[in-house]
Amino acid sequence: ISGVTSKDFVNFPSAIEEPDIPDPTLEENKIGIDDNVPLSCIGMPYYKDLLLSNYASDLKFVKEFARAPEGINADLLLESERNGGRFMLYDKAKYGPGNIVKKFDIVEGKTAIKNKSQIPKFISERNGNGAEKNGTEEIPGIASEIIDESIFQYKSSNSSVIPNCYSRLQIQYSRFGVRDFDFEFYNKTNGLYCGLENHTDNSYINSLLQLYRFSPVFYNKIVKNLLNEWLPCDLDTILVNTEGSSILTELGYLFDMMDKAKGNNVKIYNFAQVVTHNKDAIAHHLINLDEMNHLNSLDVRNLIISFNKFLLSQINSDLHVQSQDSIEEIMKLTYMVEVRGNESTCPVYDKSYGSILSLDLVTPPSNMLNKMSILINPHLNTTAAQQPPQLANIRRNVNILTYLEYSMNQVKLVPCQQHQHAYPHSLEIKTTITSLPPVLVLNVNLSNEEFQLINGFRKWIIPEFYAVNQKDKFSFKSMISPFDKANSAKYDLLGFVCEISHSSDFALGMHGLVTFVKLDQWYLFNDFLVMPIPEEEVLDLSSPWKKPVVVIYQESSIAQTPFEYFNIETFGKLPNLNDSILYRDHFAGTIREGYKKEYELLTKQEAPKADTLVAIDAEFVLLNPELLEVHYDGFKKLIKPKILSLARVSVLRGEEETAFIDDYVVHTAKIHDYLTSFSGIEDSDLDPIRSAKNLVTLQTAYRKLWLLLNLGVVFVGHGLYNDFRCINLQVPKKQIRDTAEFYYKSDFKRQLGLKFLAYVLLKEKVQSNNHDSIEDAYTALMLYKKYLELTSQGMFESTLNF
Amino acid sequence: PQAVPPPQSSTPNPYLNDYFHTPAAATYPLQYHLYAPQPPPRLTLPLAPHESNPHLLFIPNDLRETLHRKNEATLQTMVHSTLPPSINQYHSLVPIDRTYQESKSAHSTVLYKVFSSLDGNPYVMRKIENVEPEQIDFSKFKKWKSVDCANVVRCYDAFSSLSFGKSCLIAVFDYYPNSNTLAEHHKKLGSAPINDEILWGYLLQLVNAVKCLHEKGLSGKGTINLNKIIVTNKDRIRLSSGSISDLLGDEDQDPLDDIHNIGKVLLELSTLTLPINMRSGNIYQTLKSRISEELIESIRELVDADQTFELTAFQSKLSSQTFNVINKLQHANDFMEAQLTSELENARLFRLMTKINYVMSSTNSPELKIIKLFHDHVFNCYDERGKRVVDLSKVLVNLNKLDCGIDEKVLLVSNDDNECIIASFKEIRDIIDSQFRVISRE
Amino acid sequence: PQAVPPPQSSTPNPYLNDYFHTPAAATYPLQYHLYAPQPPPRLTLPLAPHESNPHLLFIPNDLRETLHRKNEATLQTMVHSTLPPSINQYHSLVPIDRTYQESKSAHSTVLYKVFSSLDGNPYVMRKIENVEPEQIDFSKFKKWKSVDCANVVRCYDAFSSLSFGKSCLIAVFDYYPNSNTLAEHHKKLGSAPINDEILWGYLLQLVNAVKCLHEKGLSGKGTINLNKIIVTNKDRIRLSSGSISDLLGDEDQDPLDDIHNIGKVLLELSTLTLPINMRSGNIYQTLKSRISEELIESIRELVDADQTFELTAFQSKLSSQTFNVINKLQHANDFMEAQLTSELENARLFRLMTKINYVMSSTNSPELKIIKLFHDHVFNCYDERGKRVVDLSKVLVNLNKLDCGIDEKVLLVSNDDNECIIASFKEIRDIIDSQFRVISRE
Repeated sequence: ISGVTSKDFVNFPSAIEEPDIPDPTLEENKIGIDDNVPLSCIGMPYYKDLLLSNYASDLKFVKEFARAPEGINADLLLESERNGGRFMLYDKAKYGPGNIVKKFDIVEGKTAIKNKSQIPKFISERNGNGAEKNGTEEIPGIASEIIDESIFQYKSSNSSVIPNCYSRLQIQYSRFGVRDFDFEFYNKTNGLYCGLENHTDNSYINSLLQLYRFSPVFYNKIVKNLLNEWLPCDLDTILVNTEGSSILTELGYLFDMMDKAKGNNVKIYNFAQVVTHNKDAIAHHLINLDEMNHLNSLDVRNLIISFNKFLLSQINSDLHVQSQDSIEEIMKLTYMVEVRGNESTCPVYDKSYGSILSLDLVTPPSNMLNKMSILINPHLNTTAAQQPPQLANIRRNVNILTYLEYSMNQVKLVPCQQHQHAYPHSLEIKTTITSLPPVLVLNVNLSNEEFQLINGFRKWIIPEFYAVNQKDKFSFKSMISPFDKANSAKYDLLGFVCEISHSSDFALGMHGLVTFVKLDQWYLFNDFLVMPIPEEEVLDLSSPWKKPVVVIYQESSIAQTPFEYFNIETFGKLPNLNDSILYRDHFAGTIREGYKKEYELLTKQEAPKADTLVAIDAEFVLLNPELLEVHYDGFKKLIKPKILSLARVSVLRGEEETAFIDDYVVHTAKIHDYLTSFSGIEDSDLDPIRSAKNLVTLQTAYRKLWLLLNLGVVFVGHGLYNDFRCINLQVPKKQIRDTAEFYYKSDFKRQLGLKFLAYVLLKEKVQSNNHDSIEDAYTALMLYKKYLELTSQGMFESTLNF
Repeated sequence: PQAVPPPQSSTPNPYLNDYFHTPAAATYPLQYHLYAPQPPPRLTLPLAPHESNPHLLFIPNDLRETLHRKNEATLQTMVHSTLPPSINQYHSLVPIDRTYQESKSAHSTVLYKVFSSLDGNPYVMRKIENVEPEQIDFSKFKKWKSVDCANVVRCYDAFSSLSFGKSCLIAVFDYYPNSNTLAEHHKKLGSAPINDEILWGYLLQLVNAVKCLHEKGLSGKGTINLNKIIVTNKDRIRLSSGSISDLLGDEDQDPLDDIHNIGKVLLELSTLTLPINMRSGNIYQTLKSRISEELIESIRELVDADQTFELTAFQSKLSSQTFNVINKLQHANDFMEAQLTSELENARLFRLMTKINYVMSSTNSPELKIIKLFHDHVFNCYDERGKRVVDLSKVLVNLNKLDCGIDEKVLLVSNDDNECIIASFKEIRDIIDSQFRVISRE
Repeated sequence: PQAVPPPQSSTPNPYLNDYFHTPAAATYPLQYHLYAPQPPPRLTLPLAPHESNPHLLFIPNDLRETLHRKNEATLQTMVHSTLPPSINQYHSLVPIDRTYQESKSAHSTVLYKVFSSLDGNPYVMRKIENVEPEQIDFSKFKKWKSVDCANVVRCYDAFSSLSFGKSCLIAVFDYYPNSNTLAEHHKKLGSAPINDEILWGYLLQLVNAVKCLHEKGLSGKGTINLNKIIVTNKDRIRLSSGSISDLLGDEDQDPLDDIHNIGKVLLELSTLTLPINMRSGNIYQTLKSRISEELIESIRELVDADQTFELTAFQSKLSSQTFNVINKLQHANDFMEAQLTSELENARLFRLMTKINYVMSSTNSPELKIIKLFHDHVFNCYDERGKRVVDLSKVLVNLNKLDCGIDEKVLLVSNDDNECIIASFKEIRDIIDSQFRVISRE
């Protein structure tokens, strides 16, 4: 018989006689918890009700494994390790209440940063008429979203939760390309101030740029330099500086574009490229091509501060070289260093002077913090006679001025090793800032722990202060008496770059940079999200995830200086304007023998002015292909768009229809694809040595367009949005006539090709092969003129429908 | 370690002996639907793929209920029985209701469920009345006993007995609780569906049975008909009472008859798919509207089999269907294994929770604190709006991780948010284990 | 001592209820949902891992341990991971150790266990490095996705990703915990036995796999080799990574190659039964000492298959072995189901304990007191000798009575013996139930 053999068995049970009284606790009746018996060895009594073990059938919950694991905050883990894994105090303010189950979001993508509130809208998905959206309305289609969960939320219910407005944003690319992305949705300035796109190389710079852009004296100095011409183009320069440009120049162009863009989004592409190729920037490790994905909190702050110093120093040297100017007069702090032995017999004494363009803040020692606090508010603790004042309470009154004062008067002791001496002693090194500039740039170069101190202060950044000059030494006060007024200067806070940490300080790739700027009111700039924000939120630094990094104060007297924006009416007549490049050749490298010149330079009689019509077309080569992720069901996700580079630009006179610009742009970097069948550009065309075309530096080509733009010229072309975007030029709508827009059938939702239009409307058989930008510009010009002709005859609509 | 805890573990069920089974058991049938009622699908809230509800986490109700009823059937006893208390080592006779019994032979058969005192397992005892010992032919019985076929009910024992008064033949088979015959399953109950897939399954199972028998030189004789083939599990049939015919010394039969009978069984079942008025005439033709031609052809071949028929050749033709069945069986196996895994885990987790509850009800000690915090972590959570969270999936997974003692760390925060500790599941489990040991040795 | 057979006694045990000697105890016998002896097949005691028993084909030697370990493998997490936290909807990547990886192709493959945030299920993610989006051919993937064969690991998703830095191809399959390749199973581990029956089982499973693939116009390509076929359950194999070859745009292959490869796999495995020094020369001859001639012939036919080879004809020849496998699969299913019959109460008990624990962790309130007293009664009581009572049967008795909410009363005494209250299980149950409702609907 096959069966389980049993160790013990009885024959069969006899009828049970009257049993002895069994002891309920007798061992043989007991079952151990882990004994190998089925749990159904004990039966159920008869039941006529629903069992208690039932749960409501409508009870539902998320499958636990569908949730991404939350992980434990790295700071807590570290603390636990230091503590030997024992019980520790829990900081509810920092980590949030315990035992909370977070709302479930389906995990998407590689970043674990919450992006539930970031719902990028596509213009193509807007309901029908592109209706107006007010600031915080519900997002259509997401009915359950309530107002304070929008992307513009700046205050959350819980101090440990970062408000949505600081989220790291992502541009999403629909099948219509980046133009379809609804940047407008994210700009709440009513078209006043522009946002900057991220997901480009070095986009971390955005934050600092927005800060400087709003300092009028800084802005004016930078853009003023654009009036000069600085177009290095000799071969040696080109090999290290392909663009033939400079940090100063590119910053100038960028500032100008940021003004012209009004509320539209701007790319920092050209500026970022020049940074990437700058050997000093490379040496200082300022190039970041992966959205700071591998940086922790301290790394991020160090990066932006290093860049700040690089930027100021580079701009200064560029100003010297290009226009014999400098930023020192607006930004320089002078200092004095005194070295003396602190022992009477030590003969060491030295005094030297120097200057810096930005000041690093240091944390004062704690006794000074206490002392300062009492001085700031001497009446704080007098009432509490019973209790001695708490150190914490005292400290809460400390603000940035204490740090500033200490940082400007530092004393360091180092061991003296200068000479043979009987007794070891120290050298006292005293560094004192002796003058303050109108634009005071402060680098908050503190460690993570030092920032924790700042979290405890009630109000660390203050909106204004007075710097009182006391005999080569400065003291800072929030208020002054009339007595001090004579030798004091009032400073107003312009704004600051702030680091936002979305996870523990040690986590990589979880930290972003935003900017707060005080204009007519305070604004937050988070890449392409720009919105007003109340001052009390700006200045609230009590949360550990918010760390100011670069702070700028300006002297009140110059803070209201008007911005010297370029405008069409006055540009052409500006006294220092050098627009000679429009009227001459300026080739990169050597003069090319026997090149075919397909254009004729402008003459002075032809000086472009407002409303002068020109036709333009550009060709591009592919520097970097787009980075895609593809899915088996056909879905494609664009991770990084392709990077095109201007290779050739042709501009035609509107009246005479002849070319006056036909520039090929020199390239020394590796080109991924010349796109010859589209661009007509051959391999050697852009090579500084081998090219047989009229090769110029990128800045040369750009400057010509920039001049035309500022002179008020009207550009005619086909599909100009993409062209100007790649060139990095912000052209106001009224200066564009785009034949692709005119000849647009909305029910096809598709733009019609140039060649097709030419064939149909102009009855021209265009050459079927390579593009030629002169020809294309010409064709666009013809189409435009045809358009004017048809509209004047009232026949445009009918022709289009045919 | 035991793979399967044998039913008669060394630890007896202490309460079985202490209760008596009143007629109450018979007069108050259990209302199974109260156990874990589930609303019908059309009234059930739809779930997103990432969501679950209490029913989905555990063994499906219908499977559980079926098995419950089988257990109940197995445990059924008769009180105040007039039957002999035992026959040889078989005791606790309970008649199995088989209303379909056709008494074709001269002998009437009665079926009982019995238990063996040798191994404590249930068996079916077939009693064929009015058989004298000398009439019994045991010559083929050992062969019958050795048939190990999933589609033939196995036999174990055969003897004559006087326990009922007059001499009768007793044969002992495996007991399949709550099984019924094909006739009952498809005809009388009326609801079990018949389609191509099921018929192919039956065909293959019957062929398998007959193959096994013929290999041993045995034949199915009268057992291949709708009243003798039993349905023991879902879509699973077996030949019952196979050895009886030989024991009773019935004439040998042409093995071909087995083949014909298979065909007839299938034909009869196929015919049930037709409305009553159409069940005559050229059946094969009419059936084309209900089942596949391939199946009809196979049935025909079986019914009309002659001397040229070769079982192996016939089997070969079914190869495509055969592999379908192999596929299905493997899938079914995987399904059962998954259910079993889940329920075995539930047992472990129940024991773990029992230990935790023992430990937590102890007087306070420092180790207790961490266990209480873990308990809060699992059972005392809130959502972001302050509402208490009831999440069975979270409980299951966390206790599972605790039971396995994985290295993953978990942050435990006290209720007042003042203190916290980071510990791995392994550490917490070790603490529970050691605390429990302390308690059990107290 | 008997586990199961209930006695015929009709005398109630007056001492059952600890505190009340009323006949009440007698009216609530705990006789429902008891486990019963398992239905057949009943097996001999489990074997050591390296032993093999033909009766146990497809049935693991140590079922509960195996299932528990599989569960544990699924729960594994990585503590300090440098891997991306998620890739599309798949998160919690844990590398699966597959030391056998042969990088024949230019691309190296890495395997991860992941969970899907869409449906909460575990999957295997195969990452093939250095594959650009344009190099991927998705044209056959939907077909691969639709393959529903018990011997082919199912695929669900395929896409390119940049999450690891450089572009790679990712394909998502079903996850079989603790599976290993045939190579690892039989060669490197060295312990898994090889014999006729196992080889026939493999052969049939591979033929089943190839049949399913060819029916869809797909072919196995490089997956039919010892390093790609995985053993997922006892004696159960599946083709893994089937769709990869097509995704990478590898050349189409003659379906006949699949046949050859099956033969080669079996030949290689058979050769392992020979001592190393005998593994060359006329293998087919030498193998006759180890495996049956029929098997050798079949292997040979596969290896030497030419254009005249017809899979269906070949399948037909295997019919005898096929039915053997069908037999064994049915046995295995019965066995699994039988195991399940003694685990039916686990889910209920787990749910009950969970509910009680949810209620217990609430903040204190007057109703709670009685629940705490009941909890103490079950988990925190002492015998007359002052020894803590730790007894699963007591727990189960009380929980079962509580679950049913019977009228039987129980005396609850507070720990300091100052207060006591008499309540029925029904009353206690109602309090717990309403308290839980408050919690879940807060």
